Amino acid sequence: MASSLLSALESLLFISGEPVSFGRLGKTLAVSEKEIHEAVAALSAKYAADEMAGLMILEDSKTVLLATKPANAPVVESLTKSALQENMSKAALEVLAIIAYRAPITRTEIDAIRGVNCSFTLRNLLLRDLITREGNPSDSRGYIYRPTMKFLQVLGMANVASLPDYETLSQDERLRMILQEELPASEEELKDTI
Amino acid sequence: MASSLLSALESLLFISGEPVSFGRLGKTLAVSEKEIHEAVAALSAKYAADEMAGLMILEDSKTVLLATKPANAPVVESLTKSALQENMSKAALEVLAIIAYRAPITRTEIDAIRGVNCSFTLRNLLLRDLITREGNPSDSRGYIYRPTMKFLQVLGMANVASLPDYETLSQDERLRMILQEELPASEEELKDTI
Amino acid sequence: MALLTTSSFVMSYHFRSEQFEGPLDLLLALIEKEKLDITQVSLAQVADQYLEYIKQENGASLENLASFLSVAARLILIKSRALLPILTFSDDEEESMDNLEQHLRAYKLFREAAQKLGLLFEKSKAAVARESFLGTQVVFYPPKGITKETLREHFANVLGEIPVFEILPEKELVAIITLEEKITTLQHTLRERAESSFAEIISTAQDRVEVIVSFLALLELIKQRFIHVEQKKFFSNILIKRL
Repeated sequence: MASSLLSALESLLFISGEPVSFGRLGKTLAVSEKEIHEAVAALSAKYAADEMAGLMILEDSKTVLLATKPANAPVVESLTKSALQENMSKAALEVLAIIAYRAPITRTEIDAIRGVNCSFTLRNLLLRDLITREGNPSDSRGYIYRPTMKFLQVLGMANVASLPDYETLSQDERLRMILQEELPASEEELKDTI
Repeated sequence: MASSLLSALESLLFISGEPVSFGRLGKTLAVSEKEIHEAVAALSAKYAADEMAGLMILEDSKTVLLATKPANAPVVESLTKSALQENMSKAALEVLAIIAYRAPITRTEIDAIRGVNCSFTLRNLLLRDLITREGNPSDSRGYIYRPTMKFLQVLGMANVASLPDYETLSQDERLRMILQEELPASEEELKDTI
Repeated sequence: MALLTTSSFVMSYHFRSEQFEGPLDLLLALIEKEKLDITQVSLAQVADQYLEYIKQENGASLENLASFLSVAARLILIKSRALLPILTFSDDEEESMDNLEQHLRAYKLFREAAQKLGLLFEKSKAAVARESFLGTQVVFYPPKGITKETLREHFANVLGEIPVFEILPEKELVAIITLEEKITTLQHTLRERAESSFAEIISTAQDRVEVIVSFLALLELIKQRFIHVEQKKFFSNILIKRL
């Protein structure tokens, strides 16, 4: 890989400050998305291997973000006088765990797993920028939810795959069955049980 | 020199958008100014020697600033242009409309009205000079947002009250409901400032 | 044989005062308290405690009442199957019983993941990003072709998207009322079919939830058309005979 590509990538991530999509990086640097993925992986490995480096790369399936290494959080927070701390309720943690491990996921599916309506908790997490929603291509009235970079930032984690038991939980087959079921809270089913 | 000092220094310079004094860096990192000067020199030499690096250090006698390498200026400029001058997203237009109809308004209120965190969108609108922010007299950590005069002029208006259906829309019952939900006290205060 | 024992089990104060995140959270807590695995047998075993909890919490204080009742109905099925092996169940009912068990196992995975996530939030250090495009010159760049009317449309859209929170409890209330209405209708026809008096249960019930839960229990069995219930007096054993 050309060292000039890595250098340019680092400059772009530095200036952007917010998550940038692989697509936009590829376009700006006039290389394929595959090459961008490789360059991001190389830069990420370079930071990880270098103890003198103070930076790390966070990524999700579509975007990349440059941030400070978690080990330096105390000095960073003392300079900016602000801390990324989150107090999480039991409900918020459950919904967040479901979204983090199973994204992209619809509200109906989240409600189904927890067996209760989760709209209040979802709104709360959206306002705190820990999750994001986008239109659901297969249901115009619904949204699909994903964890945000802010979620990774608060945890100081490079990606969701670093979450404990990620492989197991993100793949678990039982969930597919649950999600195919009706919602336990739905009116339909209530009527059926009479 | 301890690699942890260089790492922490890089983190601090990374998050500071403006030049930081050697004195402040030394204080934050709990080392002498002499050590900070040495660490800055070492970091600067590291960037210069590494062709894969996209960053460089700019310094004068008192302050230090992290910046992108001049060789990458064309791509940096191209990314900045594409991010700030592309067509505005639906989200950006909605935030702009909320600020126009409800100015002066806090970020918490904007977030509550849209039901999602709007920080990136606000940043983009600020950089496009469509909105301004100023310190919030009733909350030192927050800002209040208004449309810029330039933007109002583009719309052919002297003030926001000339927006279509301004009286009805800006006082819509649903806004009162959602804002009371999240911020019981702040609306009154805001009205006072109008 | 008592399907619903209202007096034989008194839950500790601690348990009652705990806030549950929903029916599955409650059910898991009950199973874990008894140190049981998630099986049909353990579900049958904790069914009474589950119903008791709903009654003690007096229904109205429970969020998601409909969800609690829906799980209650499944538990009643499971319990009646455990008590009355002679009963046969439709494929749908068998499936709904198995599903509850599967569902509980899946929910447990995430409840545990949430606990681990909570610990991570407590002990982890953050990765801090820069503000976007720091140091970039502000350049006036209004959206092409924007008018006052564009802003009005977008603002109206935003207003239309504001969730009306009252809808949620209302919807649930409708579900409960529908449930009650159906029960009343059924009660009327069943009175002619079965010999027991349901009016008595209603007259002594402490609250609406108790009526609903009690009836769900009886109706599930009657729905089979294999049984017939008799009850001498409220809170006494419910006598069940095969028709």
